Amino acid sequence: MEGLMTLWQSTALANFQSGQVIMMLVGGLLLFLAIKKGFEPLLLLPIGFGAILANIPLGGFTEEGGVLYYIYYIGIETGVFPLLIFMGVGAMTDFSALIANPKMLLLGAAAQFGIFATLFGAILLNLIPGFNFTLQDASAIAIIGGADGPTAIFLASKLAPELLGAIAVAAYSYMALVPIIQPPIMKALTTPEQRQIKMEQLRTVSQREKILFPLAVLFLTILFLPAATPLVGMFCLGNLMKECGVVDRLSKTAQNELINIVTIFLGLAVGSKLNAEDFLSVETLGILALGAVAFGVGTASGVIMAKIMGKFSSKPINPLLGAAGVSAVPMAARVVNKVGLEANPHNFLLMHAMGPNVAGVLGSAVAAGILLALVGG
Amino acid sequence: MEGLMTLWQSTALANFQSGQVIMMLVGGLLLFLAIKKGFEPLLLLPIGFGAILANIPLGGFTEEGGVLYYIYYIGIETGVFPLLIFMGVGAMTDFSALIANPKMLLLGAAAQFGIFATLFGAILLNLIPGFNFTLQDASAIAIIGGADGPTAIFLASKLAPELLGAIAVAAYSYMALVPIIQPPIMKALTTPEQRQIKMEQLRTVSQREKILFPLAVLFLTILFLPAATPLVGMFCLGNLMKECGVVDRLSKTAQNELINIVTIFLGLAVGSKLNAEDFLSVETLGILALGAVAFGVGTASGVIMAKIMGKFSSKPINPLLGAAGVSAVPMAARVVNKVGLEANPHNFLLMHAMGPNVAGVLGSAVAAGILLALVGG
Amino acid sequence: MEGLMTLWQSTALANFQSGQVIMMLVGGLLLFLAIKKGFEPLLLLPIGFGAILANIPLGGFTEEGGVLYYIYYIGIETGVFPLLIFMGVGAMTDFSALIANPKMLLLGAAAQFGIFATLFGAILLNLIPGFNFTLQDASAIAIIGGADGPTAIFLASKLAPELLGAIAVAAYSYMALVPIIQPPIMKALTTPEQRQIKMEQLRTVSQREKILFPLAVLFLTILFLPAATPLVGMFCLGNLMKECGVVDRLSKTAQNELINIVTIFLGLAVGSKLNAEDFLSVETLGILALGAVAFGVGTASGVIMAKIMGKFSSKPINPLLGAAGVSAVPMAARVVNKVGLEANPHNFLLMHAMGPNVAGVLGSAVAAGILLALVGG
Amino acid sequence: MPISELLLEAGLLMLVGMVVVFVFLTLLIFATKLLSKFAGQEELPQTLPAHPTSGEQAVPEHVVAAISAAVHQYKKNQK
Amino acid sequence: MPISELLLEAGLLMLVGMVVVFVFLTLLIFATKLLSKFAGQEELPQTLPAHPTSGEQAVPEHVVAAISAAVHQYKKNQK
Amino acid sequence: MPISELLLEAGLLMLVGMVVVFVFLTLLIFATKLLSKFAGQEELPQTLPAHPTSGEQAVPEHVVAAISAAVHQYKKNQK
Ligand code: NA
Ligand code: NA
Ligand code: NA
Repeated sequence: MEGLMTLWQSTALANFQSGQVIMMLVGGLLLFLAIKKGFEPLLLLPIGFGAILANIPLGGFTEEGGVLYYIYYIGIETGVFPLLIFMGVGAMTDFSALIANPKMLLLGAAAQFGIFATLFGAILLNLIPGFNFTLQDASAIAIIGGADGPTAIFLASKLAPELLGAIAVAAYSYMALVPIIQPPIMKALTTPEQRQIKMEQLRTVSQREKILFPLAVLFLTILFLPAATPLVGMFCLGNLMKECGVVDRLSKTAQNELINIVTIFLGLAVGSKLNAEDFLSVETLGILALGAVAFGVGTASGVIMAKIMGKFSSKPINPLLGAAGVSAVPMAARVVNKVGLEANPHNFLLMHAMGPNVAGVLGSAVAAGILLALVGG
Repeated sequence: MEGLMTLWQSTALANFQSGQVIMMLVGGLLLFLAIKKGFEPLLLLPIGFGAILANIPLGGFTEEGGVLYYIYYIGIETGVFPLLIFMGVGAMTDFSALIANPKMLLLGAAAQFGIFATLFGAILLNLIPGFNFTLQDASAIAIIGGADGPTAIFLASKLAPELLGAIAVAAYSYMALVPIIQPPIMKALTTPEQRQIKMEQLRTVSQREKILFPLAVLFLTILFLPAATPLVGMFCLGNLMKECGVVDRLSKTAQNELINIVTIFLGLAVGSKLNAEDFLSVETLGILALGAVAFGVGTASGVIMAKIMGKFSSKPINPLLGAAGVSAVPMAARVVNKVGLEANPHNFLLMHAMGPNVAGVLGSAVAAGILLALVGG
Repeated sequence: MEGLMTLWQSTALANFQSGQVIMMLVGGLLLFLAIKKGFEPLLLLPIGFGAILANIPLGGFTEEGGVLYYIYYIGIETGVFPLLIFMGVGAMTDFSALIANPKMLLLGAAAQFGIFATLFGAILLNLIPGFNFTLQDASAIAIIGGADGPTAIFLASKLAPELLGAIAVAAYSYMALVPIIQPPIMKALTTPEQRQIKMEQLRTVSQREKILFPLAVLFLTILFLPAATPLVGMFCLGNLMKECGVVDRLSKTAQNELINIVTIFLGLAVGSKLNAEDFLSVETLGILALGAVAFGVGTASGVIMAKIMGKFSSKPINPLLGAAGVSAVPMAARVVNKVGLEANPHNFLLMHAMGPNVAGVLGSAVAAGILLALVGG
Repeated sequence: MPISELLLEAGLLMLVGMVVVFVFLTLLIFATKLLSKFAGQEELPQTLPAHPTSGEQAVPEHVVAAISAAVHQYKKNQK
Repeated sequence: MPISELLLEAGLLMLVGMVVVFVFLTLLIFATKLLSKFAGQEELPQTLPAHPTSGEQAVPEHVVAAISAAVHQYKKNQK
Repeated sequence: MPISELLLEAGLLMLVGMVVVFVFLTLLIFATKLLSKFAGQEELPQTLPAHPTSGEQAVPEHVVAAISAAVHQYKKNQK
């Protein structure tokens, strides 16, 4: 019966550590949120599943030779997967609304205060015993406020790989929670009259403008913020492929099969970083708390900026639009639309909110570049 | 005319070894079987082509720097390709019939006797001079009886890489031969009356059951057989993606483009292992013989198990269903249906045979896990 | 304000080198040609974009850890990407016209004189001070005359990696310029009467012929030119998958998603080799000049061969067909058709030109094999 | 290893293997039955209508456009 | 690093970061306006008709064939 | 290598290269003709009808469904 003994020794039952059990439950929770609650299922399902696989005793998924090890090593450590996702997102993004009303970029800028305030907050947390965030850690955590998954994963993989799992989970979870987090803040900072403000209709934008816009973004990034060029560059490549109209087959592949394949792998690889050692610590609680702060502050600063702009602008600006500046495309824009409709059932803000929404994507990529340049060295 | 001399020296004609010629003929035979006879063409065509390429004198395909070398090294040695195929197969598998009638799992279990009997048989072959199979070799050969290509390739790559080519070829060839191998055995073990037994109609299965089933499979595998989790885990991930309904774009990519891409590469990489040194040996003949035994024994033990179950069951069980337990989805289920129709032209067994059929997939993945755990160390 | 200083130091403005600026302009020019002029946009757009990214000061795209570094290292240095493209091209190629009229292979052979004459020309250029091409360099440059992108990239990556960028750019640019380069040469070498010659209608070709043709090509290549088997082998694999009719899902993936994904990466990786050091040299001017010569000589020798064949043939041969022998599928065949229609508005040569056109693909793969065998060692 | 020992090992493997396969899949039978007890049937009316329309991209507009063009072309070709 | 210094650094990062984000995106506003001035509107009539037909594979023949078959099948199913 | 020698080499390469290209493709002409002799024509009637329906997924049901929906939508839009 030596064989049976060997077999028993090779079962998980004989080898489970409590941390692994808890992490599997976390993975299960993510699956539940993804499937039952519809929380960013495209990412949270593979992440949750990856977390379960990674914590199987003797499973060996994350050791050299394990499939998750290879996927992480090839795709995340090199930064390739988040960049490919970003290229695909670029190929899905329509900048028309922003080109028609470029001032909306200021809302995308203001909402990034969520990032930098959170950075400060993370360092402040060090006052509480048990927290010991470096500037790198704090920066990686703060980027949750960018409300942009691949940006967060890219930055975390460069600045704080051991926090990557918690940061990615927080980022995607809060993005899914945008319809719950944002409305109270939006309503608290605006009056019903302000929420009813109607915007002027957006002009149509020429194809040439749409082609040149990503190149202009890239050009400015190259000049002033080379550290942001991996993210912004791949994003602009995707957008250029979409808009130029001559490489449709590449653009469609980037938006579909390629991003799907990479999403499966990216999710699994992120999940593989959800190990008890790194995740089951008070720091994770801190990250979750800071993530909520980041989204809240970002939303608030966007709305306040919109109110300020409204004062100085000749054309009316609905302050709700500011909330879309956090990005979380297209969820935040939809939330703006919904809250707007509650105030005035005939006031459709969706198209107007797409401007600050995509501006927020650029804004957080820029912020990521700044953090890489200043604390990444 | 030095150039012409160099060129002549660089032709295959001046460098052919007889083994290479024979292996090319083997490759050509596989192409013939795939294209003209329809033997599992999706795999045997790239395998056959890979075999031809791998045996080109001075072609350098399988040496460092050669394209087949890289594909094998990246995809098979790491185990990634078979696992991705398994994920895609999971995303194509419908467990409804099995969930509606879970007792069919016993048929999937019984058919695995084909594996373990073959293991014993492989060791027995050592009595014949010229055969010298280790337990690892025997296990890798035996898995042919699992009638599941990616499982066989995965296990062979871990336990007996030098036999990988022969094992994969045998596995896919016999899977294609299921309509020829199984019927005589099925008829020999059953009476016409038994073959006419009608099954009760299967109940419909709820989406929630279909979502929870792969998780339950994974859960049990984690608890009792972690060594099987790479295979079972990726399979369940694919199935969960399919059934959960919230990540359709990932599921479709896993079932189509991703599995297609990996299939091309997997086939070429397997073909690259068809070199004269490893393949042209008496051991290959032994593997082919053992593979036939494995399919036959698996089919027979499935049918016998179904007869035993029929005796103890309150509901009627057609013993033909047992033959579907070897997996070879959906070929074996179709064979069951066909043989059943011969006995009674109004008795459609296809849906009922899908239960043991997918049970066989789980059964052979479990068997592979057992072998990895017991002889893989 | 140390932070601002760090940030300034990390801007491109503080670090630009003139070479990088020029290379970015080159990249911009390629984008312009791709988007506005429709020059082979599928390749030139990613190449141009890659060139811009690769030349960002402090961008780090081409250093270890940069995304373009990985893509180049994995896809081009191994030769895998051009071979996968070639497989996809094979899966898109229809040899019917060539099988129906195999003599057209002679036109595909004659047009390869463009390659070998250019090789001689490149060595001749060494007489001019500043040029210092080795036989390897000259061979890699000469292959531009093959009018076949992946072949050129594959050969250049093996023989002269530092010239890869310039060679790929020249190859694709001249392929796009085929409608401008070829007609004057074609008209100069033919009389209006010759251009009006009508061809006999092509017979239909059986599926079995189409299946066996790629195998015959592979067989001859194996026998006589193993050095060409990577290119020819992958091409024939693609074509076999297309024609055999039993692996349609693999063939479609090879023609679409796989080739699209690889094209994006291949383009970026080629672009990453467009650095000032290698590109901004008198040699690049030489390469551009030699590329034009290659296309011109190839076209001329094809046309002349067609005239010679016409003299000895019982059936009439329109000499314009010779121009299609350079490959550049299907552009060159269309040019033949167009020039033919100018002479006789009722004479459609397109189908007839497809024969020499695909023959040219084989011809240049064969020529690449010869060069690899003779100067590659 | 002498062949007799190998045979013994193989026999043991056969025994242990089949036992474990059966035990494991029997456990799975019970798990599945348990599952069906708690998760079966009840939510059918709720999911059935949800499913066909759930698709993230039921029929995107550009597909409609492409198809309408194609249908148009097809009708033209038919004439 | 003592926490006070970290806090100072973080505060500076916040300041510098927000300034740079605003400066950068403000520059982008001007760039976009410039862009619209030179590239906006004019070529609309020219591109609009070009777009739907520009596709490398507007509606390839085999798609038309597949769709015509599908439409046929659909009509049959409707009956 | 002195340039004269390089030129000689290049000339030889040109000669050998063109000879081999022509020999190779001429062999292929014969091979193709041989092929057509043995494999040509005969099985046409057998394959022609097989081909259009051979596809593993001629027109899958969900495509029909999607297209029927799209056609419906298209017709509605037309009104
Ligand atoms: Na953002
Ligand atoms: Na099986
Ligand atoms: Na060519």
